[in-house]
Amino acid sequence: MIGGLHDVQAPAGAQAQAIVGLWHWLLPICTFVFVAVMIALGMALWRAPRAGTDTAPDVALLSKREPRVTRVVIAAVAVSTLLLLVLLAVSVMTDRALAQLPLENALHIELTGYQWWWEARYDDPDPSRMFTTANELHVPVGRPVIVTLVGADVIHSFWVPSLAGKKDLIPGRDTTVSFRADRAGVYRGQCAEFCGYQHAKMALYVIADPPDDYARWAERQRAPAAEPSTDEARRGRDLFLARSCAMCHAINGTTAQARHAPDLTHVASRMTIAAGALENTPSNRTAWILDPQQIKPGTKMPSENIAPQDLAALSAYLASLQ
Amino acid sequence: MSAPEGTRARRRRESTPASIPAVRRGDALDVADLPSYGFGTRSLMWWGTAGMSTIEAMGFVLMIVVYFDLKSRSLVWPNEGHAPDLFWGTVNVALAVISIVPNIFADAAAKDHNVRKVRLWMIAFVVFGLALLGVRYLEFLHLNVRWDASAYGSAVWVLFGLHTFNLITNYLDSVVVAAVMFKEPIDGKRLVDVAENSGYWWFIVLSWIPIYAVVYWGPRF
Amino acid sequence: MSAGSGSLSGLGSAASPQVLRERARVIVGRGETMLDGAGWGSQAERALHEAWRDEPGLLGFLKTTDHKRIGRRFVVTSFAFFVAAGILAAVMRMQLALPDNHVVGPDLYNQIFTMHGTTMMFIFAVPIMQGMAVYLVPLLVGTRNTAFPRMTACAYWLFLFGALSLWTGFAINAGADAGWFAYVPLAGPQYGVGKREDIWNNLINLSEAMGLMVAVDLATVILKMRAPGMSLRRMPIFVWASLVTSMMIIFAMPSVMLAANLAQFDRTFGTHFFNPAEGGDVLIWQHLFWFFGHPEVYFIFLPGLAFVSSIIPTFARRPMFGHDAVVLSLIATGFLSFGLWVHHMFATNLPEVGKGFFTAMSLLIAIPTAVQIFCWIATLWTGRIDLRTPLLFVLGFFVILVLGGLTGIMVGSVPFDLQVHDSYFVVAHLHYVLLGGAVFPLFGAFFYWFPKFTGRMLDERLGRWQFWLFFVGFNVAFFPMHLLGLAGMPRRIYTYGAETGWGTLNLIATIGAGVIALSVLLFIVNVVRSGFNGARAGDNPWHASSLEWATHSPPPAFNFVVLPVVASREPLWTREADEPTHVSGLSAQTREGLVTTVLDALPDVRYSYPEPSIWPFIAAITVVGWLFWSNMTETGMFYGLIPPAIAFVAWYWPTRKETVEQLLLERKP
Amino acid sequence: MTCDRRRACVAAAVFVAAVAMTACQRETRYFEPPTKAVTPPPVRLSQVQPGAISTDTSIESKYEDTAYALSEGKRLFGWYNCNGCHANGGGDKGPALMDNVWIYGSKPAQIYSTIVEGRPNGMPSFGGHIPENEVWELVAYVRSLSGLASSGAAPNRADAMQVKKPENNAEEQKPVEAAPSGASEHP
Repeated sequence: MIGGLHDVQAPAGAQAQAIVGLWHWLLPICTFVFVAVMIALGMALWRAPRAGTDTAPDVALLSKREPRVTRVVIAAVAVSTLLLLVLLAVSVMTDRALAQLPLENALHIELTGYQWWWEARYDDPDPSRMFTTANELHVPVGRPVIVTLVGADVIHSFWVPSLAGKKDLIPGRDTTVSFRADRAGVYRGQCAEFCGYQHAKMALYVIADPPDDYARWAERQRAPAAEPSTDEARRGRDLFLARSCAMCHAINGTTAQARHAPDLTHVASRMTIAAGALENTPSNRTAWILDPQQIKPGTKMPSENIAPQDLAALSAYLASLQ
Repeated sequence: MSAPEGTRARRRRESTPASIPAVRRGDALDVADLPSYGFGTRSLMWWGTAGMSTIEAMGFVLMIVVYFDLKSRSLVWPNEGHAPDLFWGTVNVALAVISIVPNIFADAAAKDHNVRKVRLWMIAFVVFGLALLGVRYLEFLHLNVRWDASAYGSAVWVLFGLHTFNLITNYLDSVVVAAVMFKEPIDGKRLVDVAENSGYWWFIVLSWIPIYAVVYWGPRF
Repeated sequence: MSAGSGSLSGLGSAASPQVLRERARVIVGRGETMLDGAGWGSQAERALHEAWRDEPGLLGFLKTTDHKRIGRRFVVTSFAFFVAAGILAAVMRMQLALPDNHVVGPDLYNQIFTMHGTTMMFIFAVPIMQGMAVYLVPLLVGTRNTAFPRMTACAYWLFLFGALSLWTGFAINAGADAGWFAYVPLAGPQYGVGKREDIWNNLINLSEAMGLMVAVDLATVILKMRAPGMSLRRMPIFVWASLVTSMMIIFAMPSVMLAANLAQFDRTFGTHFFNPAEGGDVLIWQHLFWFFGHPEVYFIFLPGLAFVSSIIPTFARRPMFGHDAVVLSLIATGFLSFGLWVHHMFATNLPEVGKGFFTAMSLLIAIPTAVQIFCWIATLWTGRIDLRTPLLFVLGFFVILVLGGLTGIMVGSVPFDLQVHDSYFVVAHLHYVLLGGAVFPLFGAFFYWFPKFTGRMLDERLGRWQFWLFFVGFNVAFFPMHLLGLAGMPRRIYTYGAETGWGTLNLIATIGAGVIALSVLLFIVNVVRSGFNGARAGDNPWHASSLEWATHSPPPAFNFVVLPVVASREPLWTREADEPTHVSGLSAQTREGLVTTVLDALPDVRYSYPEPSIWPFIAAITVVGWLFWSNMTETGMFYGLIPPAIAFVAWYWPTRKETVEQLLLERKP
Repeated sequence: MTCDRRRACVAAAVFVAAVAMTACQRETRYFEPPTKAVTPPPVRLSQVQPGAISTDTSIESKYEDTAYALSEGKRLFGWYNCNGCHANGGGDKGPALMDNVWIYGSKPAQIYSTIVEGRPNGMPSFGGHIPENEVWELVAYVRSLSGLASSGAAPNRADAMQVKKPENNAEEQKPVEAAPSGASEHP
């Protein structure tokens, strides 16, 4: 199965690195406080004399001042307050560092969250070079990326732990999140705001490529779908356009232009299908087409009665969409 | 007995807590002489009414905050529908302020234990309240927006509806309290209920003024 | 008869002098031997039993205004729902034990985690804490009943019908499925399909109405009906915590009621509060919900602290160290909890500077709790320890709460919260502070006050077994979730792929959950067994110092034959030489109590409690009927109000018998 | 358990059973495995029939009062561009669906065959282009536009511009069977 780094403590981007830096302040200080309080409690229990329920209560203390214990408690509170101020300072510094990520010549992506998949549109000053893909983002290593988050139906949350903190996609309130991948690799992310039946299987992959690999990938994504070479694939394409696939999916270079579901122009080049639910292999593709409800119950893709040979033709066509 | 107390001194004595102290007898504290009912903060009903008023006030304040949050998010406000006509709203504010008068007298009469005057002023208030409700119905007709037209319409109707709900429940409360004043025999606790009910009416009127300002003048600024 | 009965001008002629004289012979005026002032076993006690008795059978059960019966009812019902929600948690753990598991599908899983959250927060935590307060506060302040017992009785029925309707919805596949926070638009008109969210909104209205009614009742009894001599500085800490909790409820719960009603208007009448296309704003829901949400978790947590502050002095055999510091910390927590709700919304697009303010507030609120923890440790340090089960649970509370509080501080910082918000790190944090901060002290409180509730001791050995199972099971179940959260596992997912590597930690968590279930089962066995043949507990088995231990176990309907007079902060431990000990002069024939002044509790007015009545029960039914009818149609919203109006008027309508009885005891202020 | 406590539990159980009866069917949710095609009754293009007029409209739609299916129908009404011609039920190039005039019949089976077979003057034939269960969901939604589906399950307002009253409080329009106008231009 596809791995993909998915760990807050294994940062591969500038933002996640800053937050791990903060974590390296939070963990030791809080652990120290925890241990100190537990030791104090342990000593209090260990040295206090035992008593039964009928032991006379120490009522004289009602009027006594107990100055020594008061001083110790005040000192403990003062130390706690000091530590809290330290944590506050570190947190605010990290926040500033996150906000000051250098953003010149950033890559602009508009990410739209739908019920249970991601649509990514790579913006470009020249509209003809813009292209749309789904569930997988390729980003150049070292170059900052500004993702505009657009909520389309319910609230989702874009979160790739190894790259940056999460940000919600809220209908009616567009927002942006910026990050930079410092190391090449595959980073897995998942929707982090409960959004319905398939919230659990709404993953996305961010693949950080060296800049020239990224350029080659982007160029290929801009190209329309290649003309199918074998006649089985050609029959598959006709079936795709004739049956209910074209009612929702789009493939550039064909008459299928509906945008209700992921863009399949280069579906075979992606690592996974169904928003990270299945690895992108021919057998998984046919299983998904035959009965998506069994794999992702409640998904908007209907299950279809397809004869086996039609399914094989369709699968051959999809395999050709590199 | 010293010279008969003036009504003002008596009223102050009656509303100061623990005005009749408990008497120490051996290791017991004899409370047999204490009064069996008290006005103002001496009565539990005052604290119950204060609690309910605080809850409703929080509801109004939060609804007004929601109104202005919606207003701040839209370029033109009202984003659909028109501002309500000022006439009936302003008339109702005047009526509301006037409606405090019978309550003040009913409250004073209750504190004087004068059942006849209490009945008189409660009837006056119940009748006057009908006019208030009638004008409130007319205000609803002149809101100039449907509740499902836009966020503005929804906010206006809910803000208006919340207060109207309180207005009606408290008016019915006053009607019941007035009716009970005619049911013989009358004990002191009912006079306390009259006093608390008029106190609650103060809250209804005072909470109406900011809501009136928001509903009627909000879209005009 | 010098009772100032006839001097009321305008007294109606209907109550003819013969009627009054005849009634006077029965009702005690001044100078009769029946005045209470005598001890247990006296004629006054028998008269009080007669005056405060409830009718037998179901009618008595429905009509009762005895704060103990109502409080116990709250506790038993909410604990039953705690067990039900716990079973749902077990099902969730079984589904998450293995990757790509098929125990439950996504639709059922979403309903289960929503029901688990909603039941635990709205139907278990708040009602059980308020139930304990309704039971204990009148006893602790030394009075006979809460101020508005009929309102609290009605509150229970509203709560019961709300909870039953939510769980009935769940039984017919219409359980809420948008989370216990029901964010719009998922819970909105378009994506919240069917009647699921309508039933959820109704539950919010009913459970918050209950919370508010009980809060007003508790605040009034604490401020106005304390035993003479119990000035504010002599009030027990549990009573202080109940007062602060009630005030927080009064200011916080209207926010979620308003939010639920706005959402319900959006769903039923088509208003546009949360519809971005028509000018609405989706975040209004989150603001309104979390403005209530954070005080909510604090008025679950403060009673937990109150239980700890009641248990530690008794088992350290000394008064609480820094009593005033602890009380001021409770008040500070109460105020500060209203200033940090946006830390639930750090991942939204609110301005960053604002979030910084809420980080500061989130860290600041840790200080009052720290003060209390240091005062408890100081009390244990300088006391003599009697390590019984209640104190054992308090020690478990220390370990788990301090850890939960520290993860709370971590989650309070914006950048770190962006990484772990809505992940299992937060699930671990909330369970550490809620189970650690509230459920551990609650079990301690059960062991501590069970003798007072039932007159029998809970079994110590079973108690220790339950504690260790709960403590170990809890840590095994929830500590791995910190690591899962850091490994990127989001909240509320019904399954996960094997490639994520979350399998092993989830399996460990499931085993821990099983152990917790075992400990709760052990507790139920303990309660059932000890309820029938546990060791007999006298009036004060723990030799504690507060007033509830001054009366029988279980206390009679009128609590005290003679209302106590308090002269110090630890009434049962200290005996002031020349101070009065009890109140006399209250009638033993009618249900009479004493209203005292707010600051110094000087006796002020003799208050006669309302008689038991069926109307609170009927009013609750009509209100629930109105709510469900207003879901269906707009007309239901208006015509549905008529039955409740009739019920409430009938509730208030004074009966002739009550009025005559009042008249006889009446004295003008 | 004292006797009045037991009686209270019995009362609670009765309450639960009572509420359970009212709304169970309307909340079931079908995550469909592929369903086999249902042969719809033929639409007779000629008024003349041997023997008595037979109107075989026996096939009942199982989605009529299931809230989930109706909301899916509303989504598909937008996705498959039905509102392109029918607007939001008010009618545009295509006839209005909110009123009580039904040219080709208001029974679920008749609407099903209208969608699958298409109709003269512009109604496209969606047969084979839309899966089976989705056609039935569209049928249920179309009927809810004129209040024929159960109002308890009909969808609430959409998170979009308010164009009409939401289906759950659409007044029920008693359907009037307008005879097919055959080749002539429909009104």
